[in-house]
Amino acid sequence: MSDLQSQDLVRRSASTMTPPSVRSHVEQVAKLIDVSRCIGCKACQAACMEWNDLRPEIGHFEGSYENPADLGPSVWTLMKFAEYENEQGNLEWLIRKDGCMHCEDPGCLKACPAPGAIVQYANGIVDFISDKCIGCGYCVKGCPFDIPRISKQDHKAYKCTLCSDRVAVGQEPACVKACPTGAIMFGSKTTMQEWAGERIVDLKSRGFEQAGLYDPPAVGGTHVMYVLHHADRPSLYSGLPDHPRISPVVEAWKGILKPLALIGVGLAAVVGFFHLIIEGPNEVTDEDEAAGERVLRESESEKSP
Amino acid sequence: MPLTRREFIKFTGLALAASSLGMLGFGESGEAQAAAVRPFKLTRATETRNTCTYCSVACGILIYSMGDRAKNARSNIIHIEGDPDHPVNRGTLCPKGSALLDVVHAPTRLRVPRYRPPGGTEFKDVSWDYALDRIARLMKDDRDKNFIAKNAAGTTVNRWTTVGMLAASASSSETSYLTWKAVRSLGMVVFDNQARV
Amino acid sequence: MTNTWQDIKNANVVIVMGGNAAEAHPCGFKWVIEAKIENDAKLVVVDPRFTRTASVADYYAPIRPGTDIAFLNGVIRYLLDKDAIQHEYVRAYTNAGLIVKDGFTFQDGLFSGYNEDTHSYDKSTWDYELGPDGYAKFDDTWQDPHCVINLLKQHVSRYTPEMVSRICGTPQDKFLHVCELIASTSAPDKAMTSLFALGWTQHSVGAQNIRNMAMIQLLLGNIGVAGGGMNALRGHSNIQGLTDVGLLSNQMPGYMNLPNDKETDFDTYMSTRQFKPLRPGQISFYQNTRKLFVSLMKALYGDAATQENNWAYDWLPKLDIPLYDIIKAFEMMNNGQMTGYICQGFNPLQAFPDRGKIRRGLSKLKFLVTMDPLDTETSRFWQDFGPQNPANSAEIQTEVFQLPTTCFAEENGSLVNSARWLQWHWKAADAPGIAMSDIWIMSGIFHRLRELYRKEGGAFPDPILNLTWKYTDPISPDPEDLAKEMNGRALADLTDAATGAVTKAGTLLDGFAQLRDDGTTSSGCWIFCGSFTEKGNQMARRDATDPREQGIAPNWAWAWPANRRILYNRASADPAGKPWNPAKPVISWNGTRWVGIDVPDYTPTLDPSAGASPFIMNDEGLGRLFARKLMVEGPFPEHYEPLESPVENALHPKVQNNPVARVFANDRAAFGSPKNFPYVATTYRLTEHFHFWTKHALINAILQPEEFVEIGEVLAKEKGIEQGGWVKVSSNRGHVVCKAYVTKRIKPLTVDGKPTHVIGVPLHWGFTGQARKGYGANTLTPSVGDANTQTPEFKAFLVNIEKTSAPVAA
Amino acid sequence: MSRPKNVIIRYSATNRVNHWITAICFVLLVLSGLAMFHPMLFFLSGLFGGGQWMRAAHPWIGIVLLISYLAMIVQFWRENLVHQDDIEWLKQARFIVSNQEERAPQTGRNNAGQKIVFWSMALLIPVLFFTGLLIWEVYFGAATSIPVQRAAVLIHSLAAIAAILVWIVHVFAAIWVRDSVRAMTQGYVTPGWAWRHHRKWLEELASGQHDETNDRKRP
Repeated sequence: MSDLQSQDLVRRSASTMTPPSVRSHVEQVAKLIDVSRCIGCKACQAACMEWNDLRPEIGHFEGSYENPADLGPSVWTLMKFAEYENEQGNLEWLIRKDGCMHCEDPGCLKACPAPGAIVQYANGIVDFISDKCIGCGYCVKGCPFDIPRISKQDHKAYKCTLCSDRVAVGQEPACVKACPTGAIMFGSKTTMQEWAGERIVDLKSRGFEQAGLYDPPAVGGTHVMYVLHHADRPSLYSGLPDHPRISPVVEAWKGILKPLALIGVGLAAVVGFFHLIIEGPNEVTDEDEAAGERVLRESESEKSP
Repeated sequence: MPLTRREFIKFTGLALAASSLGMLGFGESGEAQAAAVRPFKLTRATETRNTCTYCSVACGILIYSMGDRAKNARSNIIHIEGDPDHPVNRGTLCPKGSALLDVVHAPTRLRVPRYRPPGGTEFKDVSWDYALDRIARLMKDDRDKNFIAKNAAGTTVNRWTTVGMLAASASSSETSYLTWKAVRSLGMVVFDNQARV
Repeated sequence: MTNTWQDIKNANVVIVMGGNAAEAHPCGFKWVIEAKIENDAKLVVVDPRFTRTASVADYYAPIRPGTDIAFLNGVIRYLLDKDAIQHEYVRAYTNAGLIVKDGFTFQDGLFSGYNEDTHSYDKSTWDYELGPDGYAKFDDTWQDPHCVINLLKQHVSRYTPEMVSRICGTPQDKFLHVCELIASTSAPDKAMTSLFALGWTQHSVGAQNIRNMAMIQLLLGNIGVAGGGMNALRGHSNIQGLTDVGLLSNQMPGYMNLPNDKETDFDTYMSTRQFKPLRPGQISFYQNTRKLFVSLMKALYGDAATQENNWAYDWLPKLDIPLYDIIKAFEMMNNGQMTGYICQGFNPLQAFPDRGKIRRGLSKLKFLVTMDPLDTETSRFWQDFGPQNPANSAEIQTEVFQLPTTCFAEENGSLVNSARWLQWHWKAADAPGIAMSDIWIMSGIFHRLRELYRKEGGAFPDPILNLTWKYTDPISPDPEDLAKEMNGRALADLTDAATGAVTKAGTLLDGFAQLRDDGTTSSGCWIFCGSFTEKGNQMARRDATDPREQGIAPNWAWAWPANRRILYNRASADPAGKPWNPAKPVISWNGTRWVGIDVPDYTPTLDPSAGASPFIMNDEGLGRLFARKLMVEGPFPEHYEPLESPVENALHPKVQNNPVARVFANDRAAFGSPKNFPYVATTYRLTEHFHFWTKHALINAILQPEEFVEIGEVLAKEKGIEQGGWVKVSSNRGHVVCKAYVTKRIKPLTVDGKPTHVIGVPLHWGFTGQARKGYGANTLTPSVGDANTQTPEFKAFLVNIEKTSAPVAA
Repeated sequence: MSRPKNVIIRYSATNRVNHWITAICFVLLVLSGLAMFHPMLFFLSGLFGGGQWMRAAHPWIGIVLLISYLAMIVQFWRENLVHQDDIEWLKQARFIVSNQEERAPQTGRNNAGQKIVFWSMALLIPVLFFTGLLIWEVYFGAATSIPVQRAAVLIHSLAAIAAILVWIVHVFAAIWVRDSVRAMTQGYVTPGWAWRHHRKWLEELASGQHDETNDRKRP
């Protein structure tokens, strides 16, 4: 894991040049959330707040164990609880830790207009560089998982950093370390995928035929993955997207529209410029002037008594 | 102008290439890398091994404090996390343990002895000597008045039932031993702890 | 806990009943998950609510609060019926074959010897038939109708699956499936662990709940083995330690009892405690009691405790009643029988039943002292906080001292965890303000009292003046000094009878085997003897090496007794000394001595052929399916309804409740009837909070900010209660106004043919700290305790619920 | 440059102030919008004191633009009403482009091109405003769902590009048709300019149709 100390960027928001990518032999990291081991104790939430010095406001009881009520600029991870009655009529309490998925192809980064405000390190972590954030909220629209939140205090976007500060010095994220039941694991992405495989075998042996790994390919896979008992229906878990992808609308906006628009605008300007060069200005001639004066004079004289 | 799909891709590709080239002068990637990651906050913090104060899983914890215990530095606890060497918790902590920092620094931590007189509506700060002198006086007066040396049958029973004590549940065994000694030497029997709740 | 936290991973079945390990002990619960993953274990949860533990269980069965005995006796019936017991274990290691006295009977809910007037039993028939040799009679063939196993069979025969379902509301198929899973561990190489906590203790039959499961574990051969045991998950970080050191009304350090009025002299006291073996060849540890007692008295009174004054026996207080527990204390307060009360790190206004009674009691005191790091409700009981604590300060004449103490991070010392490990911790920072340690404060009070007695004289000053206080810093003794005193020292040169080795006077002892009854040794807490030796502080050891990774870690810290990690581990091997489960042996006989990964709970060189049974703390050496006289309500557990119950006792309507429960008249008057309070309520903790402490911690207040109750969807619909809406929950003692959590996790149970609704009442809210103000669950709870231990019946009582609006702030 | 002797007032002072408020807002919005639209142009955020200031200012400028443009609509809507002539003019637009304006149909106060610019902006600016509100994070970030905001941001961008194209045509035409800029800076045109570009308008003026508006000014 010593390679994790290298935090070279592989992607950088609003940047048209290739980031330095020679040191590419960095192990990809991943956090694996095994929902079948999670007891919803919120240790991850507490550890996240403690390590990252976050203290959202004290809320109210709102008819669920979910507290605070939503992710927020200072709520980077949140346990979500869903009471689900299965086909046999038995209750399953599906508890999921929500937070940034650290997509391989991050929609937030794609949408971000501020150069370098969102970066992806070579190890896969997607991080918000608050100093460069302009608070436009485009990341919110770019994210397929509804994760980033904009602070009303400083108008900057915030989300889980996967404890990039800890990972940078060779430690696991705070939530991972705290998790009492090992429902959150951390390691190289391949190790996590292998471990998930073992877990899925175990779950299948316990009657969860549809157990599987949630590593959605449409966003290039994620660096936060879930083991789900019902991988065929991720939305059972408090609305985890069944088929997450960067919205085609965002793709269009941040993809084809950008160059087309610039070209269009540039072309219009160029055409105008060359038109002027070729055709010359549309000028008033002396004849025009004379004709104009004449018209005025005639009307003047008509009106004169 | 109708474009075929092929031409379209070529067209946008060229545009992208052009815009990339155009951007060369404005690159700031190096700077971003340097500024990106928050500095690790525990680099030279002092680490103290302790045990979580809550339940009796007794998770090992590492307390990180500012200051290296030099004469002029007053330690201040800045972070608490699990002790990875501990055979039970292996570095993990529950939501209470993960938030230990906030109980250490709770705004409702008591800092000064306080006293409320009979019928009073407020606490007032008092000195330790005032508080302990007064407590000792009250205890002695009551013990001298209500101590039962012998019962009706004439058996020596040496019992004091009018002042009682509830002992802690998170204080150390050493504290509890000293408490036991002091309390029993007075003959106090209304003496219990939190084992039941 | 008989076993360690990590040892849970060796289980094949984990049953969580009478507790909610995932929520209350998440970090210990990891070993349950580990058992599932590494040992293919099945997790079974039996609970009135679908808890966080249930969320990861392989099987969940609901149960009505307060009916665990019916369920467990039903399990025993199933095991005996299907012959799913570990025969060799039961035959050799339990009292199944011992013959009970002829007069012992059980009829209509009562055992022989009941006295209606005193609500107590004459227990003389609750014992073994003794032969002329003084040994207990037994029948190895189990033919005698009066041998324990046959009496047990007869006793549980009434607990058919139909009856269990009728009482508990557990559907029969679910009950039988649980039985099946439990029965699977009767194989010698399979183990089940029982994890429980206050879900079993906080009942009027709490101790019997636990005994009932212990009996099942004995029948299955699951005591003493890896992955087995009875594992009480203690609540607080050092509640085990405080119990070990005897901070209970009738206790002394190391589980010795205070004398009572009838034990007029030292020899009478000793005569009932040095148990003689009841079986030939048996060893009985408590024959050493005199050594332990004398060593304690030498630690307390030093040179002043002499042979001549019976080691200062008379300086100990004697008890006139069995317990001066907290319920009794508050009864005395309410009756004006108490002057002062000291609450050290304890918040009874929040923690004890019938909050109104607690408040009234405190108001009648002359003085109240609280010692706590936090601003507790108890210390402010006299202050008006609106509907959550209405008080008229001017009328309350109690003087209150609120003393600020250090917390865990600000002191050295040891804590004893649930698995009996003594772990040392170190100070990280100074306390805020001028807060001081409990040691300093207690010393300060004691010195002032001693000084007053020295100057003024007064009532019986001898024990006060003669108490040892030989600490380097008498003002604030070092925890290390105190730990050494508890460990014990040689007071004279000691020569070991067997080896001839000499222990010099003044040296720290290595173990309790060195203790003597002639005044040449001292030990403040004999079970801690060996924790701080000449080799250093054993509690501070940090070697996590774990042989075979079996969850013992013998060199991490130190466990009492004698650094033993699994109690009764002799029972992990068969009578010949071969492990029942060869894959996970604990100890075994190698021909000359007992060897293994743990310290043997047995004489290390005692040959198996000597015939001594494993349970050496019992005088017959056997695990007790029949409890003899040790339980107040009978040698077998019997289902009695909670004091407040919605139904009649289906087994014996005439004996509805625990017949020997101690109920004060005022408290009985405050019980409610099912007519007015038709719903069963149960209180519990949430994982986000620790009692009433973490509401002072901002993060925890954020994670669970406000008081609520949990109700099922059916009841919510009936009462028109909305999700998150305000409700008023009332018992005959008070009411709580809070939010409602309408959930699928609580379903109505069919009890005796009628639908029965359960309301869950989390207990964390009060009126100080960071979280929102709340009324507190103990506003509702009845003031009645378990008949043996007086643990309050927090888990089953009656309430009503109705829709309401938000409380008006004062 | 001294003012010619015989001029015609084309835009009143109110007209001109209104136009230039609109223009300045539009330019600022284009600059800040483009900075947020394409990374190549993010450097433009420097003109606003950095990205945060730019992000904060953009919507407020947008509000000013909307109000300002509404005022322009009030002033100019009547003269931009489309007539049959305009279609004819558009058909002959090639003569305009190739500087043979004399071969194209005569126009009134505004030609069809100008009307297109006017009405395009009248459509685009409200679209930009409303989609802009939906993505105004500070006040309306939580008001609509994310898919709605996504659509809004795409429409906002498309509309902005369209507006920029219209604006380029407008600016180009102003530069290309000499002395048009002066009409909007100093307010007047020469009779020859009017003869050449808006002959019908000139004739209308001459015939006194606009007397009540006092468009004609005699030295």
